[in-house]
Amino acid sequence: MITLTIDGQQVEVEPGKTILDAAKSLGKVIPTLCYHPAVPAAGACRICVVEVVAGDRPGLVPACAYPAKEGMDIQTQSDRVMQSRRMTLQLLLARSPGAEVIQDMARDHGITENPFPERAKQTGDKSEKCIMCGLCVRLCQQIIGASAICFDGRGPDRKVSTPYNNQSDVCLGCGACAFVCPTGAIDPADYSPSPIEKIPNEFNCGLDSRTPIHIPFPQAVPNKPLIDRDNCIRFKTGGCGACETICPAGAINYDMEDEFVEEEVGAIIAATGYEIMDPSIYEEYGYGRYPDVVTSLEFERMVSASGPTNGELTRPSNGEPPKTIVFLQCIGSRREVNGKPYCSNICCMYTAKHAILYKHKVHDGQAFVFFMDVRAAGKNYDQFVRRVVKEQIATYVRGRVSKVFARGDKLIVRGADTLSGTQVEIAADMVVLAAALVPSSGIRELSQKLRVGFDEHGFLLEAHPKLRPVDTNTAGVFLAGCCHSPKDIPESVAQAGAAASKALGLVCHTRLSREPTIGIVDESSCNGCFECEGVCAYGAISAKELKDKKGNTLATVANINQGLCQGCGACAATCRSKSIEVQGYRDDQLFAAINAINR
Amino acid sequence: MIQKAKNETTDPSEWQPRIVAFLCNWCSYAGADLAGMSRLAYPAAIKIVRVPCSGRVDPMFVIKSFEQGADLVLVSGCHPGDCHYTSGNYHARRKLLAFRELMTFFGIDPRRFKISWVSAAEGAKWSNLVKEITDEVKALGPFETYSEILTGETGP
Amino acid sequence: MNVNSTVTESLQSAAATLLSEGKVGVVIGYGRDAGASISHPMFIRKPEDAERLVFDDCCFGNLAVYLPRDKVRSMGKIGIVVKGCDLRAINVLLREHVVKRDDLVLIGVPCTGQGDPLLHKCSVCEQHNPEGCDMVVGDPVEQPAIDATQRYKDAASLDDKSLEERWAFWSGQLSKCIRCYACRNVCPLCYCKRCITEKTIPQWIDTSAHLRGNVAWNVARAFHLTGRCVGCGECERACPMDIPLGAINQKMAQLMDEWYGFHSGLSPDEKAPFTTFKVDDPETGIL
Amino acid sequence: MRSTNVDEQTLYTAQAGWLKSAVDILQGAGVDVMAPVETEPGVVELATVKSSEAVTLDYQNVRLPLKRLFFPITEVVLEFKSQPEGDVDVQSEPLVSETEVVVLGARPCGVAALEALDKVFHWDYDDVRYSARRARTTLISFACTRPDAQCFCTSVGGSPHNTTQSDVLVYLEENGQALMQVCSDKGAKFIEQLRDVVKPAPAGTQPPAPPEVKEKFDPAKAKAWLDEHFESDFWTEVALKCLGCGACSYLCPTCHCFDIVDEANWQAGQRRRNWDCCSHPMFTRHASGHNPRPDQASRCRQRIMHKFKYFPERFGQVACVGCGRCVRACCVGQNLVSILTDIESKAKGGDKADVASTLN
Amino acid sequence: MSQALSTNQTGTLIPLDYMVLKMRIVSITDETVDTKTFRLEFCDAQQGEAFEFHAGQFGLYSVFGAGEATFCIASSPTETGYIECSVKRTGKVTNELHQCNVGDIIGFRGPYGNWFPIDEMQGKNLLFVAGGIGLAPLNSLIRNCLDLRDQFKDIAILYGARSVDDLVYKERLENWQQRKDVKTLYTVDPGGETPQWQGEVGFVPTVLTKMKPASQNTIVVVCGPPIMIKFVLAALVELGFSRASVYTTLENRMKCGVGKCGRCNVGNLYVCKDGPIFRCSDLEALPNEF
Ligand SMILES: Cc1cc2nc3c(=O)[nH]c(=O)nc-3n(C[C@H](O)[C@H](O)[C@H](O)COP(=O)(O)OP(=O)(O)OC[C@H]3O[C@@H](n4cnc5c(N)ncnc54)[C@H](O)[C@@H]3O)c2cc1C
Ligand SMILES: Cc1cc2nc3c(=O)[nH]c(=O)nc-3n(C[C@H](O)[C@H](O)[C@H](O)COP(=O)(O)OP(=O)(O)OC[C@H]3O[C@@H](n4cnc5c(N)ncnc54)[C@H](O)[C@@H]3O)c2cc1C
Ligand code: SF4
Ligand code: SF4
Ligand code: SF4
Ligand code: SF4
Ligand code: SF4
Ligand code: SF4
Repeated sequence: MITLTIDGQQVEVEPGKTILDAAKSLGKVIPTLCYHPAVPAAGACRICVVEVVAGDRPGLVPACAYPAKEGMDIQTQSDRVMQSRRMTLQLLLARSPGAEVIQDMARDHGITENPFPERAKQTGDKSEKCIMCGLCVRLCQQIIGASAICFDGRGPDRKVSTPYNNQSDVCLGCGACAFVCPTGAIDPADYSPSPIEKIPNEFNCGLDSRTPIHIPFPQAVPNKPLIDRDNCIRFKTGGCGACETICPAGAINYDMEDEFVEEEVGAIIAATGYEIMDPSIYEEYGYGRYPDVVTSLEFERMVSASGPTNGELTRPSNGEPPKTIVFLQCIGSRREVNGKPYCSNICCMYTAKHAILYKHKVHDGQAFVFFMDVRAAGKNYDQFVRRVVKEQIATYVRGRVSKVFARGDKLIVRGADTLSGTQVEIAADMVVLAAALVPSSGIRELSQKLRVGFDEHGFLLEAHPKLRPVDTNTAGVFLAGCCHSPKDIPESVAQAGAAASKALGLVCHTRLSREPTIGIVDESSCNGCFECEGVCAYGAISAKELKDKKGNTLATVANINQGLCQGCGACAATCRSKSIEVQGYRDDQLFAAINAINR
Repeated sequence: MIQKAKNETTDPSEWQPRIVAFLCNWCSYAGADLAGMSRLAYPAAIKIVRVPCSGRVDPMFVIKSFEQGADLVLVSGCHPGDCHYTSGNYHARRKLLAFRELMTFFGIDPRRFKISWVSAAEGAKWSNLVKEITDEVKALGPFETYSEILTGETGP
Repeated sequence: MNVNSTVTESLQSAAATLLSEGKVGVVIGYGRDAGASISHPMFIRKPEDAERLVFDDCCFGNLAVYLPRDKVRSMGKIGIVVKGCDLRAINVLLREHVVKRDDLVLIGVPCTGQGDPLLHKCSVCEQHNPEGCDMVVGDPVEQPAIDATQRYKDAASLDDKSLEERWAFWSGQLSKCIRCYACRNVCPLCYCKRCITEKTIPQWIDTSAHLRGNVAWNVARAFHLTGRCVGCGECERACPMDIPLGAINQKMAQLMDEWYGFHSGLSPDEKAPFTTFKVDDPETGIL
Repeated sequence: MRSTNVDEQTLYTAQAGWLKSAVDILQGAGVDVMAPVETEPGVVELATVKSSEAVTLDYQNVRLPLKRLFFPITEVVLEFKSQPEGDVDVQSEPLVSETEVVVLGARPCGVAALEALDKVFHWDYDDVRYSARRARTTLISFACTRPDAQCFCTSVGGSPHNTTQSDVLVYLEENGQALMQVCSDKGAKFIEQLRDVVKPAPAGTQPPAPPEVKEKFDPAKAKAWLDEHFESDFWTEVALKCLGCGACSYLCPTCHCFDIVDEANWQAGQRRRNWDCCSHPMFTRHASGHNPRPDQASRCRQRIMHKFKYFPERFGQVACVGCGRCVRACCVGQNLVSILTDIESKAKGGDKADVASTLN
Repeated sequence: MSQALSTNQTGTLIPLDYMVLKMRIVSITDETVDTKTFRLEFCDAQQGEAFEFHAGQFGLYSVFGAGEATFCIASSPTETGYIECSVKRTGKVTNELHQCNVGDIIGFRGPYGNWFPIDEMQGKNLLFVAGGIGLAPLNSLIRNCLDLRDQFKDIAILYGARSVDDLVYKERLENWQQRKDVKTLYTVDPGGETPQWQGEVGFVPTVLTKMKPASQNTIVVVCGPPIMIKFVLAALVELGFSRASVYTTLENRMKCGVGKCGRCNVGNLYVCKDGPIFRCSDLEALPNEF
């Protein structure tokens, strides 16, 4: 371990660490530009200089590249340091007048004027942002391994470019250069032969993008990053590995494979939730055509502090705050033709919530809500909606919107107010569509796997709507949340609790009891043809070997898992040798019933 | 000989057919129940055998019913897609339709064997259906083909 | 009788080799008794007996019927002489887990048809050359193009009749049935350990040979073979009362073909029509 | 051979057209006449006829054995019906009708088979239905003219001209005439009824020589081997190709095993007697699952043993008349004659030491 | 060959039309989970008076609509006015019979078959060995012999069952045990005993060997499952008994009961007529098909 002092504070670091590392571990901020933890430091921009007061070679050194040494005494804010930084900044300002970071930094360092005014003219050219730190070039060569970019030209003409200034065959279009560039001066689209595709951030409804390595969403469990192999350079070319270099915990392991985890379980709870339907099928609302028409879920993200705009509500078209907003309820819900005939249950409530959130963000904005009728059944729900109306947080208009179209930069929402019987037209900045809830995609496959039924809309079926709302007809499979029907969080949580306790009730016993309506195989006559297996909707039938005392297999016969069998009798009807009887509906019992008709 | 119980009154127009109906527990039986609860009258000629699922019905039940003197057999289950057991009625559909073709091929009148889908909510459909098929079988009259061979007197 | 001497010779040597190399414990093939009118099943267990195998145009039997038998299985791995059509029965047996492919050595025989005149199944046979066998003896034969409408002609000629005429026909035919169950025992697919006729609690089918019992039996038999019967024609050939059982099987095969595009026994991997379904299966005639 | 030693006194000649007259006369007398009828192409069965036109004389033998007339494929033995208060009415109706039956054109082998059946149905218990049917029936056999390759009556003590159990044996002649040999009182009565068309045969008349049926084995020699070989691999070999179907037994004129079953609905039913056969595995299976004849080998053995050893021991005759039906019926070519010739050559210690393999 | 015991071949023809006598169930006793004893009275009292049989004979009992089944008459010929049969539930008819109630009417045909050689047993020691439901036919004989106790010398009964629950006629077993003039030995298979069980534990043949019965002047009657009979016989031979002094009963399937249907045919014998009682020495001569 090496002990050194920074601004009077002692710190211990491992050998090989830089002064910057040491300062970081003390929580001290040393400004950097050309430094990126993933890229070997070059100390090129010299913004990170610190003063070595005592040590082998006192003087100014770049903190990012200078190794920490035993007994060093370092000042990060000394006059000498500040002077040097200011000088550096002034030079950078002159070199790269368009770089906002530099401007900001300069301002922070008390530089109010550009000392080299002749170069201060901004032309908007990207090269005016570049500070020639070469971080991108080092990254592309040393980390990505592509060497797609390099410095070209000399003196004032020096710039980052590709060999021969052409589009580069070797550029992967990964965008890492842009990612590390301290000034935003580089646009990989200039070099890449193929379009640079941003990776849409799923959690934010694709409203912003994310990196290949990312934490899926803020409350993810476990709250850990994952690598999206399809987009990761490491997996695409074998290069990069930046994340591994910087991960202090050494947690990155590229050899990890997706695993199929097989668990034997006593119960399964289906809680696969919902998606919202794509409202672009309704052309009249203009979703997909006008960027300012968004879905409720997108809106939810826009106003979220962890969202793409960090909670700032802006119009996607021009970044301005929407001064007039219109919420349309029942988009696709309660619509018999070309829609979902059911009520999505939660839209009334969240729209009211959205109106409030909107008012929080845009105090002087005006909100309108088009609704069919407000369904606010639930504890305190009606009061909540009434507050929104009463406090004029939003103007509720009862009626359907017939068309949304653009006029200038406004969206005209034309609809009917059925209460007053008038046509209304609102010029809005933003339109939010409360689209219908649908079961998550893949629900059919899932229902087949779990062997539970689904209704015509794909929501999983409960065993009984009143008496067994959490169970399914497949023993041991329970339902929670929106996979069963649209519902809000409290309802989902309540159902989840019920499902969990049902599941626990199952697994806490070593023996299960159930109604005796189950299939029983007559092993002496079963042929082992397994035609019955084919018709069992519950996968209750499997093979069983009958052995003699010596362990020789005498026959393979059907075996019915008594926990899974639901007693439908399809197997009994299919078995030719009549080797299955369903208790309670045995053949002789049914024959007796048939016999009785002759009375 | 194996006898048909005497239920024929002296007046042939009063002849009551015997109809055996295999109803799945969850849809058709509940539908018939609903018809009852809703006081929707339907002919009493129908004798219901409750089965868990239309998929439980082995086509040989139909033959058995004819052997016991049925003039018409009905199998009714949940509408496709609605099976309580997810797919029992799909299996039933394949088997029962093929069975009806087989009967027809032998010259056994297919009008004597009906298949229907009646849901738990379709009390009215049930009551109409029973009326219709009862009228139809009344028009057809007693199932001669089977009542002739019931005695077991024919043979090589 | 028309012995195909080239096939017979290669068959004999193939069987002898299999036996002497210990690859099989028995070869089931056809042999010929002096004065017999058909070539009958023969079980060869010693290489030197292989010379008694023949292949001619009277090899009617479907030898697959012996595969489920304990006695035969106890002889070891089974070599079995199969014509293209017999293979279909084996495919069904494989599908229904009655036999394992590893326990069989299939000795395929190209066949231009059996019987003089040709059996019906042979006149519409599209499997003159067996496929998927472990070995084929004899040269491939020419496969004539088949007129598919011929396939179901017996059923079709009855279908053309009125309901009453059909009942008159079938009640006449079925009242002949003496309930010997030869049709069942000869069928390679009627391998049930306990046939439905033997189930007494409850009694599914009256065992008496009166028309009531005979209709129930023949309906059950036909239905149990629907989607399974491979049309080998053995049941009809075995019936001592000459009941045209083939027409019934044809009718059901035709239905499976028309409704589900299904032909039984073409591969061991298919799913029997009654063990699967499609959501949009035909459903005309349901109220 | 029983038929060769003919007493001239019993011979009659019938003129052409006698068959028509016979049918008419018998009909007139209220007798049910059964005769060979071509029921479907190539198939001849005994059936009730109203006139001689329906009768065919062009047949080798009838498909179903004669036994069915006395011991039907299925017959009601009891009828029962529940009565109020839990009582049951049991009737042994319907008894056999008393109408006389004359069978014209049974084959001698089939008729001879009745000798064996008579013994079974009429030892210390007398099966009343069988006996009643036997009593009311007159059997007019037509001498066999067309034995085929499967026939072997001569090997089991019969002949194409066997008169055993026949009431009259008729030798048909080309020109429509016939020579008739009276074998019983019933036969004499028949001849008497036909007196207008039948005359005593001129002195010196001899029945024609029977067509040749090769003697293929000697049942006595076979029995000698059977006596010693209950346990033998031979049975396994014989049984290999046997499918265990009942075709051979059902068609056999001497096989007589039966089953008794009840068929009923909730209030009434019948007890029936149905043909059954020892090849079926369930035939002997016990409730415990134990089966005294557990495999096809023991069942095939039973069939041979019963016909050629047990029956002779118990009833003094072979239970086979050599009609060849079983051979014709078998779809896997199981051949009773080959089995017995093999047994015989084994008995002789012949070179067919490995008989087994010639059979399957 | 075999010296059949047939005692009823009278030479007179008895007409057979399969008619049954109607009998009413007057009591039902549960013996084990699957065995019940039925006491039956003739509906027609005159038939009852005329009815005679010998121990060891059987009848065909019918449940109308289900069919006929064979059971031996389990009561003693000395008891009149009724007969008893003990029936194990195994199939169609026995199943239906088990569902019958007191008062129901069933059909009966019989008695058929030969009987135990009770004349030959006079003045001899008797040893009865039974297993499981095999006590049913022996029950008739034992009751018969006990009713005529002074005609015989020592009487010993060895009875075994798989478990205590499988013992039939529990009350009667106790009665016999109380008697001074009968030696009784009851056993259950190892593992079948209960804590209260006072009797032996072990398989019947083993217990028999331990029991060391004297072979002189003794007639043995064995009834039970085929496997038990086989080993009991071996044990008896070991103990010096001659096979000719051992009798047993066979239970081949039968339908007619009178030597026609062919089912019970073993060699040239019919179990229904030449049996069901056989001398073990005679069985040796028969094909092993029982
Ligand atoms: C715009 C909007 C605003 C809302 N606001 C509110 C509100 O303010 N208050 C409120 O109470 N409710 C609100 N809701 C409703 C709320 O979102 C739902 O009630 C809740 O999310 C339902 O929870 P869930 O667990 O059923 O489903 P989800 O939250 O959808 O969770 C389902 C999970 O299952 C996963 N999954 C899907 N398929 C599979 C599969 N095959 N295998 C494994 N995992 C799978 C999904 O990825 C997802 O993580 C709002 C809904 C919307 C659309
Ligand atoms: C002489 C004799 C005395 C008998 N005494 C008794 C007795 O006292 N108590 C008793 O419980 N049983 C006795 N049995 C056995 C009894 O006859 C059968 O258990 C009974 O017939 C079965 O009839 P089921 O209709 O219930 O069976 P089924 O439904 O006909 O058959 C069920 C099973 O039983 C078999 N079976 C049918 N008949 C017989 C039979 N006769 N013997 C053995 N298995 C058969 C069948 O093959 C089948 O496997 C006796 C049998 C004989 C021959
Ligand atoms: S129970 Fe029936 S259908 Fe299932 S494997 Fe056994 S024989 Fe086949
Ligand atoms: S009864 Fe239905 S659920 Fe049970 S095993 Fe049979 S097919 Fe499966
Ligand atoms: S083979 Fe013919 S006679 Fe025999 S059971 Fe079958 S259909 Fe009937
Ligand atoms: S044709 Fe007959 S014997 Fe052949 S598979 Fe079909 S049903 Fe079986
Ligand atoms: S008819 Fe049906 S039950 Fe009988 S053996 Fe054939 S498949 Fe099995
Ligand atoms: S065993 Fe064969 S040849 Fe002999 S009588 Fe019977 S059917 Fe005819």
